[in-house]
Amino acid sequence: MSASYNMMEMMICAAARILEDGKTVAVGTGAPCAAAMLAQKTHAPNLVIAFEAGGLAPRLSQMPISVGDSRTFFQANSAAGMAEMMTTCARGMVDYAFLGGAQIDKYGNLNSTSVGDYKKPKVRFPGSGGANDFASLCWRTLIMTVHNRSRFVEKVEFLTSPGYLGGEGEREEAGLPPGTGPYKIITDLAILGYGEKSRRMRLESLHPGVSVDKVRENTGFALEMPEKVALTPEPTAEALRVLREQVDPQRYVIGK
Amino acid sequence: MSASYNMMEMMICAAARILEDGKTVAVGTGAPCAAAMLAQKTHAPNLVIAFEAGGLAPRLSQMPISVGDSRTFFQANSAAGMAEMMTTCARGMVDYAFLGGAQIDKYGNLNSTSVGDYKKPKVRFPGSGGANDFASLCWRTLIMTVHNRSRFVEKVEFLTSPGYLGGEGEREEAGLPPGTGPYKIITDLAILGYGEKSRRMRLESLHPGVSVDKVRENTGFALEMPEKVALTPEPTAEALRVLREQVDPQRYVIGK
Amino acid sequence: MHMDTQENPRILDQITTETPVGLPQGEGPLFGDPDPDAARAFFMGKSRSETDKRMSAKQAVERFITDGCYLAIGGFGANRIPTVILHEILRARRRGMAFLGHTSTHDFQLLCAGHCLNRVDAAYIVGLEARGLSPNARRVVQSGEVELCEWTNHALSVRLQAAASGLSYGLLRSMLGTDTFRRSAGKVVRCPFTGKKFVALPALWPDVAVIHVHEADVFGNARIRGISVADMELARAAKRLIITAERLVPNLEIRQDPTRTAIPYYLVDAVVHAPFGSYPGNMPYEYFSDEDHLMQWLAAEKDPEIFARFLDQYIYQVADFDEYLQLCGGLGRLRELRDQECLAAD
Amino acid sequence: MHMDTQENPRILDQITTETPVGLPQGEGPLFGDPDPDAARAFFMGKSRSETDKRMSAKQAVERFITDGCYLAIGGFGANRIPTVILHEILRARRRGMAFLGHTSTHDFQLLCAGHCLNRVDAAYIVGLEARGLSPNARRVVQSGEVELCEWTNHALSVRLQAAASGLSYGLLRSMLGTDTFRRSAGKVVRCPFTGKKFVALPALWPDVAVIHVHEADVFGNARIRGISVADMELARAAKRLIITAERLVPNLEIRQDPTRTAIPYYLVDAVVHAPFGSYPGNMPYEYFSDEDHLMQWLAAEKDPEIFARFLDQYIYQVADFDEYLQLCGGLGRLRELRDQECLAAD
Repeated sequence: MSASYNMMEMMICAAARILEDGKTVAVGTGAPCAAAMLAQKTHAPNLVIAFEAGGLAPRLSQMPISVGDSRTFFQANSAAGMAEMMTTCARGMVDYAFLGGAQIDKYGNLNSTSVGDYKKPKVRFPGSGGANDFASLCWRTLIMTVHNRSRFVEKVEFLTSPGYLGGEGEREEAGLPPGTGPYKIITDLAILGYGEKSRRMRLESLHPGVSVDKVRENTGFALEMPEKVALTPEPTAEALRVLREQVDPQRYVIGK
Repeated sequence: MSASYNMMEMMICAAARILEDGKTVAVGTGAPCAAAMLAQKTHAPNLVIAFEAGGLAPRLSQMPISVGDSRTFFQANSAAGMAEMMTTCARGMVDYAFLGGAQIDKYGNLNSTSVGDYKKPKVRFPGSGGANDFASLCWRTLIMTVHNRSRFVEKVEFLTSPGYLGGEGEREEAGLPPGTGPYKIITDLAILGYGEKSRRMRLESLHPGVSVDKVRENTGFALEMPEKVALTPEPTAEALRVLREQVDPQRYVIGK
Repeated sequence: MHMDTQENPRILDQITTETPVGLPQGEGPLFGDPDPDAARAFFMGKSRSETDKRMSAKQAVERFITDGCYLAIGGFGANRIPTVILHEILRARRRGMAFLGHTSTHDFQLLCAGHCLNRVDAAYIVGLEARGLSPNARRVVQSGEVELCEWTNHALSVRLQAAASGLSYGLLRSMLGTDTFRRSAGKVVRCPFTGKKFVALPALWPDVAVIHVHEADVFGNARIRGISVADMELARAAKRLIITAERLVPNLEIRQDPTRTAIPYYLVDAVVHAPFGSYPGNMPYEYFSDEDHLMQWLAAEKDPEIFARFLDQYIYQVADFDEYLQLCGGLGRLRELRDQECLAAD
Repeated sequence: MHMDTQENPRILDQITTETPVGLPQGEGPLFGDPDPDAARAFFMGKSRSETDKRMSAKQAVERFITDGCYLAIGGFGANRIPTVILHEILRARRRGMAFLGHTSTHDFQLLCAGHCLNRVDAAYIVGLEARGLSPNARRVVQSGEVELCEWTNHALSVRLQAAASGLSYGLLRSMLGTDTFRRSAGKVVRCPFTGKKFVALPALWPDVAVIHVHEADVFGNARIRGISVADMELARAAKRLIITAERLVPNLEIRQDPTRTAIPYYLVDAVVHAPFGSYPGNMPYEYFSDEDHLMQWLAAEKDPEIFARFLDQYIYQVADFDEYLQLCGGLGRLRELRDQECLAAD
């Protein structure tokens, strides 16, 4: 890995590239928000950023601390409510959503609720919040996460937000809108997608200096492999400049 | 009948007396609105007037022409939407609603949709509008109408808005909220109510100078009779003064 | 689903209390498809970009309002209605449209005058509230020219709300037990928690809606002052949305008070700058209804021949809405209506 | 019903496509009665009069927030929350309450600090968004002290919306197929029009809600600037409603722009004049969150003994919220937070 950027910068730039111009993206705080802001300030000026508590298309001059703080609707086109945002997702008007979780499994299912016995958990996490809603209703869900065996597990201990559930057809069978589901995972090692039929997690590209073995070592289940593993492009100088100068000048997310 | 007031004034004053202080009433245009305004300006200063299109507690300085015109929310406490008003009724927060119709039957069911074959009607009226919603969801429905055989019919040709449907228990059986239903009818001849068990229309008081026979002649079904028929009180001088000077100075409703 | 059926076998043994067998259903026709996935497929392709959507009323009608489409009009009765677009629909001789008749008065009167409709979801039609009933609209409806399905005002707002929420149905606690229900396309269902009955109402996604507002920017972000009636739901349920606005404002003004945005731009397909666009209707805080002109309509409608000439004079032989305003008294009359509205209670 | 069964026998022969037999149900506990008629009976007796409802935070808690009641807090996370009331709840040593946990952060942190809760409808608890997780709230939840039922944020807003609409349930298209559903009290139903599956959610009528607003009059008419989150639904679903307001305004000001009334007075039981009442939270357009003080909370929570002293110092041995504000830096600190909020992007 080049010394000219750190891994968080790499991940944010990689995530930003996925977001197309003229699309809508629901984001949380931190790295996903930075990725959306970066995309907007580079190749996707018409990317519409939405926050679950009601802020739509704000002028993000500072990183929000909460998805409902006043920065999420600073000079926004609309400051409505949570139902407004979630029903906009339900109508099929939100293209991308960024999600996170303590665990992710091979079908992209996420656990952000608890580990251990549900009624007396070893660790309690916040729960769904709006994540299950986004994962159910937005067209494509994206994940940014560090890559290790405690996160990438064979089966999540609590299925908080739906990935492809048990595989092909299960989302539709459960009643979720067709054509939706997990799309990409951006980790500190690689970018991963999903097999079109199997709906199982699949390696797509390795970050510079990362081996397939290293990804396998850090994944708690067998990954599908493409015929040829690509190399994740490095951040461009321009992307890094915008990220550092305009998106996160305080280096809250990209680190100091 | 005394020459000192006309029948519309009599009806409006009688209707106003029914409305208690501190209650909510959903009104339309014309006489019901005048009755509510009169009550508010006399014995019921805390009567809350609501309009189905969204106006709540306006300062009614002029008679509305439409239940959605700007007078219905002039200096109101709230100018929201139709769903806001109707769901307020559904939550049990609206005590009275005034309704009308081309036909009313012995159970207080109303027809404001059509006469003759439904698909090619002899006369088409507007339909429910919000009337069915009010009749279903407000605690007590009130009617002001002229009294004749073409209006007071054995069975309405189209049941637009629910009275007691087919009698005792039928509202509840249909799924309507318990404790709701028709309450009083103020006509140009009398005030009528409903038998507590039979749910059938029942004479309560005769306007001055009107006989029981006259009411029977103008009613297309057998009315229940109380043990003793009361006399509708005449409008007080004060009520007439307020009605003429403050409620309807242009005499739109009470006539010229 | 794997988790529920395999890991929790007890779930299969339970039966919810929702037992629709034998519950009443309406007999009315269902105009339009309540499938939220068909709607989602449409909305997936709808632009989310901030582009300048200004066009004339004529262009908006040509581009978005087609023969046979399902049309919905915002506002209530003759209040805050986009008359400016309705006249263009008549001039464009649109035919065979379906219509959302939720307290429609002058809008319905106009569309009946143009014989534009053949299907109507009716809550309130042919009436003009305190002004009486439209003789021509009654002739049209009584002739059987238009197929009807009955609803209530609240039912139609719930149908729009269901669509706006991405659902295929919504719930209502009125209509039960009446002919209004019987002639609707609703179905009685039971609550799985309480066993209580409600009417299930099919979601309604109009092909195109037209909403008149006080202010909009060129992208379509719009503000409404006073009652919003069912326009919040309608704007979100409609596949295409035409905004007609008394005034255009800069986007920055919208952004400086985003709480006031009633309709966000991404719902909007066309922005028509239309001062006095609701005339002869009432535009709250702007101008009162022209009761004299509305009475002329009522009088003219009594005789079909006189009415045909009236329509020629005021609509068909008129180039655009500005010319209509001029015919009706122009700026002088509009100033009077403005005074009537804005000095109301002083 | 006479009309449907006698006059239209064909209706009885039809079976709707709504067939809930064998559909999944959640296993979670249901806190509260979704019966709209029980709620209607309550609301029938609620005052509709314009009376002066001002009282202190202490009085509002004493009068309306009881041991064991179902409590809901407006705002989102640490944004626009009524901290002023939450502190009084702790000082009043309320116990055994149920709580609506829709993205609750500092509010949940406070109620866990006071051990006030034993039942929680959880969508987002124990977390503090970008600030981390509350060690004490986690201890409380992980100990089993609180019984949980799982939901999503949208699910809770739909449950409130159902109650606000006088229904016993609402519909949702998320949660399907997940453990979030399995640990909820929802039930899968099918649409009678399309056969599609939705989650039926029981209506939620909190016993009491507290919502912090920008402006209110003494009757309770209230305005909110910026996002309303789920407060429109919550205000209408709650049986009792306490409004805490940055500023009181004359009723005439409300009446001069009734479009801006988010919460009409008849929903409201108490009005508490509480400038900076959301501190250390963020009040949009007024003051930013006090991140330093929120970090003090996080640090103190790590050690239960230190945390007990921290609570004594900042809450239990404090007379009222003004004294707390003073302890946290008083007007000087508040002025900084105000600058941080209002000069944000300049």
